[in-house]
Amino acid sequence: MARAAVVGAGMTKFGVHDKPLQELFAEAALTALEDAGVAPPEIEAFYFGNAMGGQTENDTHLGPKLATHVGMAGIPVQRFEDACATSSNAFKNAVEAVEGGHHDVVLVGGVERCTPKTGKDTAEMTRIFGSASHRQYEQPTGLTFPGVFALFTKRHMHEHGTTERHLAEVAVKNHGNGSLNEKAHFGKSTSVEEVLDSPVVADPFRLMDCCPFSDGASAVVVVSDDLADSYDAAVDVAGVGHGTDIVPLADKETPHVTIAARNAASEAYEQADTTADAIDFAEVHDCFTGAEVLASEALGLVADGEGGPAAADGTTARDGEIPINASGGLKAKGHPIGATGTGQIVELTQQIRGDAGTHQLDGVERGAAHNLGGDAATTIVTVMEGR
Amino acid sequence: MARAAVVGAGMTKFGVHDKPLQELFAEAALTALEDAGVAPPEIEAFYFGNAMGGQTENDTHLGPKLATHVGMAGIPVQRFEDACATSSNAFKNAVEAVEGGHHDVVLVGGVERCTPKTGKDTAEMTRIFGSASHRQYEQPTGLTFPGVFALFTKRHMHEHGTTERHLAEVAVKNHGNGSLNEKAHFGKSTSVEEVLDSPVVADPFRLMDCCPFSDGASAVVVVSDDLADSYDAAVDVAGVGHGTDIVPLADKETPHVTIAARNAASEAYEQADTTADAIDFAEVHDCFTGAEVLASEALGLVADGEGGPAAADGTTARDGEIPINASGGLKAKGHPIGATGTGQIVELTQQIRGDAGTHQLDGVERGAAHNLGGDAATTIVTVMEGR
Amino acid sequence: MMSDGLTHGEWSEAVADGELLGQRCPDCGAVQGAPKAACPHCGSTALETVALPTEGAVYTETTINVPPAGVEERGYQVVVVQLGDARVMGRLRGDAVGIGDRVALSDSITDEDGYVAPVFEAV
Amino acid sequence: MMSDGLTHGEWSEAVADGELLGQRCPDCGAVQGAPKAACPHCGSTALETVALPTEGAVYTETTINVPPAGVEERGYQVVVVQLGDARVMGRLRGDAVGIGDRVALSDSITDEDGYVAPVFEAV
Ligand SMILES: [Zn+2]
Ligand SMILES: [Zn+2]
Repeated sequence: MARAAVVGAGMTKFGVHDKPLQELFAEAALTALEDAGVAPPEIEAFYFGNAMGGQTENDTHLGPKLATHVGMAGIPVQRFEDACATSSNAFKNAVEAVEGGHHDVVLVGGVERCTPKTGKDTAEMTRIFGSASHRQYEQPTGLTFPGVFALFTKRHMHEHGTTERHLAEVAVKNHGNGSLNEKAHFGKSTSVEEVLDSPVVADPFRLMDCCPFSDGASAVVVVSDDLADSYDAAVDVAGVGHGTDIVPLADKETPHVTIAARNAASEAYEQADTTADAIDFAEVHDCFTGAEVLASEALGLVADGEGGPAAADGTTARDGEIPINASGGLKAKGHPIGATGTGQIVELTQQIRGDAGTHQLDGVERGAAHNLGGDAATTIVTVMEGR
Repeated sequence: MARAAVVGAGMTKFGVHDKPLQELFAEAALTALEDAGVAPPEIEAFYFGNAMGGQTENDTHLGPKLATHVGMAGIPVQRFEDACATSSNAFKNAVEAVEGGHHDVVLVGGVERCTPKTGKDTAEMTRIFGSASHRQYEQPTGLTFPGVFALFTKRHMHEHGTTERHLAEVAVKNHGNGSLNEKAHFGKSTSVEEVLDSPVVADPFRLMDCCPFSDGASAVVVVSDDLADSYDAAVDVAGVGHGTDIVPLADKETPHVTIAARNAASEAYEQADTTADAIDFAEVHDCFTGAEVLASEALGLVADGEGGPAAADGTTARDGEIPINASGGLKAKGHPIGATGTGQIVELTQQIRGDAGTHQLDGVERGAAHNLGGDAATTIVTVMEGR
Repeated sequence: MMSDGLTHGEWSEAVADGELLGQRCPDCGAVQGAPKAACPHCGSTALETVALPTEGAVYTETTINVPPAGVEERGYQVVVVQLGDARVMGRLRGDAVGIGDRVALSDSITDEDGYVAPVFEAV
Repeated sequence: MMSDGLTHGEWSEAVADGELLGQRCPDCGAVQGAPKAACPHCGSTALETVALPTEGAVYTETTINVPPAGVEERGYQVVVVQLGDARVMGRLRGDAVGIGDRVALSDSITDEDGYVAPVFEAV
């Protein structure tokens, strides 16, 4: 028995969108509803993720605003914010709500506008993203989010011999994957040389190691296991694990081991009665190339220390042993914060259905999504399977 | 059978607190844990509310930060934001999580710092509070939150003959109640003349019709019905109703009728198998005096149009037929946005236990809490009863 | 059938041009003053863009003396105006009005982020 | 038994005075570099304030070239330093350091909201 099922999925292209949040969200939500064959009044509750609308455009209490806009005024609505894991947390709570019998058919989704073109400039956005680090014990040092993951990655390099070239290989792989995905922010391939020639943001990360600031939205329709068979193309939610860790990062026992991800993955695999070996493909949170290395290892998809070499030797390529970020990942598909988590769920749904179009993988039956927030102190891992 | 039970409750004084959010929250959370006789590692999940930490102090992803601070790193944590209904929504989701069997013992709480003394000035806070109104169709008019409720109240006055003196009577009652509550922001009684002499903020509201900007925190320990009897002083959560409405407010069918509150109340009463007549006391969301008038009517505690006269003639006084806001309400107890909802749950818990100290009501067995967000487009009504 | 898709951008241009656009739901008949992707009453996505009357009666109003940061004035009136079957919020300019008074669209104002609001005056 | 309650305020004053305060858990022995109300490892609320060594080895580091709004410099190094059983984050001043290099507390900096951070230098 599945915990729940996804019966409809939709997302906007991730990139630059100069329209209000409700209009951007409607594009994803109405696509998901249409995909599910569900009309707005059939949705019983809305689980919504947006990370920073208050900070970027003085826009809060967005749940009822967006529910109204897509024809669902009246139903219970809740907004989640857990930094970059925002909409995965909305998804987890939605899965629990249908599993617990509180609702049968719910909408889950997220939206965000982060591009300097449609909002604030790079320095101001860097400060806003930095709000997820500890206000008293980290922000005063001038730490940024590239800096957070640079601190983890430098230690990983020290302990495992991961190199800047390994990191560049992750960027090259994900740009290549993104070039096949029409929804991706970046449509161009790149090369190791191009990555290593780009300017340093926070060493060891260069500009091409970092995901872009994106605008975008994503949404899925989630139903209870009981109801799933009455929809055309249900995909099972077999497990959702949710771990947290100590903040600030200096107090974590072994920061680069990302223990929250390891705990979330174990929990998700156990619920799904599966193991890392049985996962056919994964979407992981590669906000920076080093983050993909840590995540691949934390999920057990590659051995500890092998995250970098796995990208370099093709193990995690789309035709490799365990394709990671076939969508392009955050690195190339883009990272509209509050839309990223459910964006991964959209990707898993479409790949498992065989609906992923130009970037479809061959014969994938079971996928994992890994979405983290802040300094990885929130991590949610989801396992989905063909029904 | 109850939906869940509250077995521990704690809150800070609402007022001015010049300390970081985690320290303010810990004061409420550790009190709630001690009250429940529960150690931090026994808590299985944390449902957390904060409305505007990102906007006021560049502090987000607060869930794991606060969980770490109070000894709960590792457990699943989710932050909610639904404007002023933020922590009630966290509470509703927590009740559903224990009811659905996902967790047995959870912590719910909220924290906020809003005072100009510890943060931004009045004009900036007015803009930040305004973020809950529609960014495109309301904020450009220069609308503020006193303005939102002034628009509702003016129409109510037009239709029902509610007067400015009626509104002042609400303020006088709640200040009187607050003067008995050591946790209240305002400790002084006032008079109708003093209220009517205070400067106009947004007519018909004068300064003394408006709740203060407060700092504060509140927390409760929620357990499943099965487990409740193993705690010393469990109070049942008999019903939690959650309604939403159309935004922007001009598109609501009858704005001052606050339909989300009526729907939430019906749902909560039905779950609790009770009626408005059987409610012994209520805490309602009196961000402005007019909001208490609308809420009293929406909950069916007084007849439509009688909210104002009921305050004036003592019906809603602490020794009246249906005491409303015996704590002082938002008006006098204070309104630290993200802490307000669970603050009401703390009050209901203590009153029903007979633990409310200097502001204890006589023989109350069943209470209702009404917490709204934005222009009342989110409303959550909770019914609690002695076990 | 999908909505003809009135956007905030189109609504704003109309306001700046002295027109008010709303949406009528062909399924339940409700008329909205602010553009949406679906009818908030029945969920229909077949909303039709309609021109709203630019003159109507004040449904409710308030005068704001404590403005948000970014607004320089004080003591300005915000009104909700009944325009046929729809209601629209705007700023009032000129003589103060009360509930029931007739007002007409006269201008628009633009906030610091470039968002517009209708301005009404008593007629 | 309740913690002796090391606060951010006290921690900050100590940093400004050239000292680093941390907390030791009497129940599980863990030592924290940032004050908390309870031990994040075992939940004990009996944490004891301890003085941390002010000299130690770099655990990890990065040099930040794209700073947030409010920070005027570029190319500054942020370090996490192992100080006895605890780790503390701070800004590095002077010659760049790598993992394993020895550094000592040398100063503090204050951000626009008045929050302080320790500053370390190579020794
Ligand atoms: Zn309709
Ligand atoms: Zn310990």
